[in-house]
Amino acid sequence: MKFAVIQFPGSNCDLDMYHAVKDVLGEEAEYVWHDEADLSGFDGVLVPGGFSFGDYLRCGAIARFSNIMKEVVKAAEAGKPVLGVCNGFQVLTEAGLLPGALLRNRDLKFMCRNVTLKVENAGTMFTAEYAEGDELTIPIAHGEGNYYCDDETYSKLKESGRIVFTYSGDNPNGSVGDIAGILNEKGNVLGMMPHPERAVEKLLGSDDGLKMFQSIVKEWRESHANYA
Amino acid sequence: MTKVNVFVTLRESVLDPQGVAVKDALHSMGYAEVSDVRIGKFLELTIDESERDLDTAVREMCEKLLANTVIEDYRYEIKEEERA
Amino acid sequence: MTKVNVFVTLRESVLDPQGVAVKDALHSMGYAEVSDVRIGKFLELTIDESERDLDTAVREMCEKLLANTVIEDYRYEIKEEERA
Amino acid sequence: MPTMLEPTAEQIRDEKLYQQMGMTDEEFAMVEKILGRLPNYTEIGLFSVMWSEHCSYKNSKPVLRKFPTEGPQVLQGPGEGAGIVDIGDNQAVVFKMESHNHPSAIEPYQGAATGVGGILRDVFSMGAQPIALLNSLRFGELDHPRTRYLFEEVVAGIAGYGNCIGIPTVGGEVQFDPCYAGNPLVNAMAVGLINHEDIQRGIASGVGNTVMYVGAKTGRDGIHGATFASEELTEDSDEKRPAVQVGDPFMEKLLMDACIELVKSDALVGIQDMGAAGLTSSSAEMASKAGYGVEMNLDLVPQRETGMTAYEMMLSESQERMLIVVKKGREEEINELFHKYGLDAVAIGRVTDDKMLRLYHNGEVVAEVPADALAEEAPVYHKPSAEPQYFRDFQAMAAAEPKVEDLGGTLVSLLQQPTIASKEWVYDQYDHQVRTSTVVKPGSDAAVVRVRGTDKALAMTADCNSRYIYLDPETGGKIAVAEAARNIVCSGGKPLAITDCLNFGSPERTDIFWQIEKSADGISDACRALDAPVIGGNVSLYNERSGEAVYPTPTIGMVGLVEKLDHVTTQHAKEAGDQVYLIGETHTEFGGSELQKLTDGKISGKSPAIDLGVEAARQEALLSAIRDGLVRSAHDLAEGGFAVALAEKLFGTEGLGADVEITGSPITALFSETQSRFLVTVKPEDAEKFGQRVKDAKHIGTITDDARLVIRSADAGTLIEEEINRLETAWKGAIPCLLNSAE
Ligand SMILES: Nc1ncnc2c1ncn2[C@@H]1O[C@H](COP(=O)(O)OP(=O)(O)O)[C@@H](O)[C@H]1O
Ligand SMILES: [Mg+2]
Repeated sequence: MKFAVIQFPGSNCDLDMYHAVKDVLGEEAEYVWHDEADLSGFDGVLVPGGFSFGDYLRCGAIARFSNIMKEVVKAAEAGKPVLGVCNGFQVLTEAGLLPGALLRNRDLKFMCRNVTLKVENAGTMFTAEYAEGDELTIPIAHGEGNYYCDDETYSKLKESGRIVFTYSGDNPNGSVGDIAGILNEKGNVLGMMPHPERAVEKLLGSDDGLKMFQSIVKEWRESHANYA
Repeated sequence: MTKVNVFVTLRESVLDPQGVAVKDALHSMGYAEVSDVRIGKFLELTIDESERDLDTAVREMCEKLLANTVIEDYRYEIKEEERA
Repeated sequence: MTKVNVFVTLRESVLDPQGVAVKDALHSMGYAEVSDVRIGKFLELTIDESERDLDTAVREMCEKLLANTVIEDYRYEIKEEERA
Repeated sequence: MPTMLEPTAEQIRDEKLYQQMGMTDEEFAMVEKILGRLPNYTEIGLFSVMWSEHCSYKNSKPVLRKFPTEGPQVLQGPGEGAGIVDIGDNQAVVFKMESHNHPSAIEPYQGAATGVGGILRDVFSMGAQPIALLNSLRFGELDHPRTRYLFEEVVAGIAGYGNCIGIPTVGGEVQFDPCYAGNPLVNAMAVGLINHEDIQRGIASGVGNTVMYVGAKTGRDGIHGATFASEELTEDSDEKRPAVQVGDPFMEKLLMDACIELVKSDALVGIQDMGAAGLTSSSAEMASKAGYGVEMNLDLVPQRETGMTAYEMMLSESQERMLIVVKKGREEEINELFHKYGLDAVAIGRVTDDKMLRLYHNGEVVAEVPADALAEEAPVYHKPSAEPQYFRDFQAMAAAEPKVEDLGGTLVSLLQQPTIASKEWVYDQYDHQVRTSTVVKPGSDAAVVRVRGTDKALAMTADCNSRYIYLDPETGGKIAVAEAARNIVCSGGKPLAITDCLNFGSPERTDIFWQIEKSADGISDACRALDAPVIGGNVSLYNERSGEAVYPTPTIGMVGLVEKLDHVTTQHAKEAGDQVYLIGETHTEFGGSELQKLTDGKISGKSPAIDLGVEAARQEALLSAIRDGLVRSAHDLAEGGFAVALAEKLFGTEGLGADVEITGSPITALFSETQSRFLVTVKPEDAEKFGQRVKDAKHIGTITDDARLVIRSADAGTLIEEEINRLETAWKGAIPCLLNSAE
């Protein structure tokens, strides 16, 4: 399976995403610079963390106007898996691919630490390898990860199983309903604040994020087996 | 050349933790009379003459980029034209 | 109850990386006529009546907390009194 | 447009205007002699910044010559942007530390942020990919609101810059003491990796080659910053200060990525960042080092503000700028490279063969000065030094034990001292994991960052106990290096080299110059004993506020090589049943200790002693045991002594405790700060082998699973029995609690 790792000026978890996919998972990955205009050769799109365009004005606000975002939207419409992590999540909400917005953390500080995530929905293409209720140790590193949406959106997300991950125990940033990651309606775009790509090697503290990438690859293999 | 001031504020329904923090700080400094603080952005745009209608252009910029209308409201003032 | 609007802006010679980034973004979106953007803060204070002189109090708050006068300037407007 | 009327050459001389720029009458006379005429306003500006202490080291050079700077591992010693050390496999590690004290005292967020930006440029201008950041911070006591503000903003500024640019901040230290209240210290360190063939130097050679400017536009910010950094802070410093520089980490990220790509190009001749004294130092130094000259047309310099004079452009310290020299005719391809990153590379001048720095502005020559005179020929001063009375008084004091009644309560109080307390509040705000190579995160002795694609890693730390140095600069200097090395060794690394940041008061004072000299002697001895030469550093003098100098604080930044990832060791106990060893004996040494400060409210007496031979032997033995897999955890004993170190070993282990027995006077055994000691845990089956390997190790007890700390004495019964939970809560909560307490 071949992943595109999108690079905006100011992205800084692109390297981590790339190595997670390439070195640890053993799949193909390529960087795609923000002003390029073609993602047709890729099977999945990874929008990494960082500070795209310095996160000036609002996180993700400027990045969403990059050339490549039209292609990301197309990939999403075509049903390809699109994963936005941290700044990537912020970009996807700004672009309207996911509902809601990310506000400053409740305590107004950047925080970098491990959190415990609960898998709320193990029936998605991103979580099939987990079991519902699994608790994962995954790092967060953000200053604006406080997920906000209005009540109506929240009910919709909840009822349709689109809240994929919640913070278990302490909610670090004040997000609505302890939300850590959500899915689009179609089920192929996931945005999350915690960094699964930082949790793929025991050496660095946890490999609980590995199954997420494995889920994506497995689903893709299965759905493409017929054509092979 | 025209100066345009844009004000972007968090929507009423959205909690403003920064505003709360500033209010608390003011209280602890003795300004108990401050009952609310909301913090927003203030953008000063300098816009050269163009064929575009200024009002429409500024509204578009706000809707598309300067404000995120999921969480923010905006308003703007077009100031007197200035000569450089 | 009085509403006070405070505007905090970066001083003249101080670099405004945010403003530059927003200007560049507006350009790449096609708004070439935007020749400058400066980004500051906009604070809405709601202040209850007190013995203190409002003007003096607000000035103090700005000097001590709301603006960082090493790099920022501020100004404020005291709006009409409102009845809750 | 208002053009500032500049004083004439005669006015400068007659009204002694050069004095306002920090130049003496003698220095002005030297300039006049060098030029054979009176300097104009721009020219005297160039000399004044280049001859400031910050740029020329005119007061500190004689001291810096003491440092050992060579070794087979050293590829680049002091003199370039950063030092370079070989780590094998054609790779090298590049690192340097720098101060940003005065800017941080004025505007803590931006001062600290631009400090990080500056040190990163030093590293990537060598062609290296930065892989980690560290910092060393000093503040007054947290009971003062201004100190809390400075502390919070400095940490936020470091976080804001490092997080955005995406280089992990993996370690550092924070110490609190009243002497830093008016003049906090903010030292930032950057570590990078490079392949040997990519190593770049800041040179402008090859007549006709093109000088190009890249990065942010020049504004009026930071004019005379280097001079400002070379003066004491006074009550009216706020008035005199130049426009504060604001960091733009986004711009720097683009600049960094572009420069790392640039160093692969054979069109590049030389590269240097525009740090202190901006365009002046980068151009003059590059020309002087290469033995060439440079001429630049200032009309071509990208400018952020209108109407800037030559003087202003040359002295501006706007951030995120680089000066590069490229082969003639290759400008277009260089520009294309930068363009991809949204940056412009602008040709502003060329290399000449006349060794002059020549500047054009508005069609006229506005300055013409020998480059060597600016970069190399600043006067060097041998300041008088004298041993101060305070030192003699302290040396005459007999060693004494502070009086303590409640041993357990004292341990809790020590753990709550902000210098000892958990720094989680700090490093939680730093992205310490980005680039996914941080093997040991902040919270253990040294941070460990792996070298991707190899089985190696780098251990890194910043250390300096300035209280010992104040009491006894020579001994304290030795201890600072030894402590850094202990932290590296405990993490499984072998010390490679150090960088330093010499933060002192005014060198015009004989007692302070004595502190500088003596601590340099101590540092040099320790570097020799531990085979860790000095490969670079920075001097920050005049750290005084209204006549009060800070403690002498020569911060040591050290990097060590971990040969195999298997060797990586942390300070934390691993498993119940493991055996606890104490390496090194304990004496009654409380001068400058945390317990002394706690009980007396101030420090006095002799600092702890250190024998560098013993130190080196113990470090070697411990490292060899670690490499043989005999050690499960290792921690050096530092502030607070034995009891604090043992408690720290158990924090974060979720349920482990310890039951140990110690000998000698309880207060000394528990809290003395005797040097060269380590606490180690070992699997029971390895105990015998370990005991043979590390001769100075003494078995003292066992790791338990009951989350209790029990310390007994052979002759005085149970000394301390505490729930780890209670200790950990006190230790973790101390700094947040001090910050939240209302005034
Ligand atoms: N300013 C800081 N930035 C990042 N990490 C820090 C900072 N201060 C302390 N730390 C981390 O906290 C831990 C404890 O620091 P310290 O007490 O100074 O350790 P030691 O005594 O072993 O040198 C270390 O891992 C250190 O890197
Ligand atoms: Mg240590």
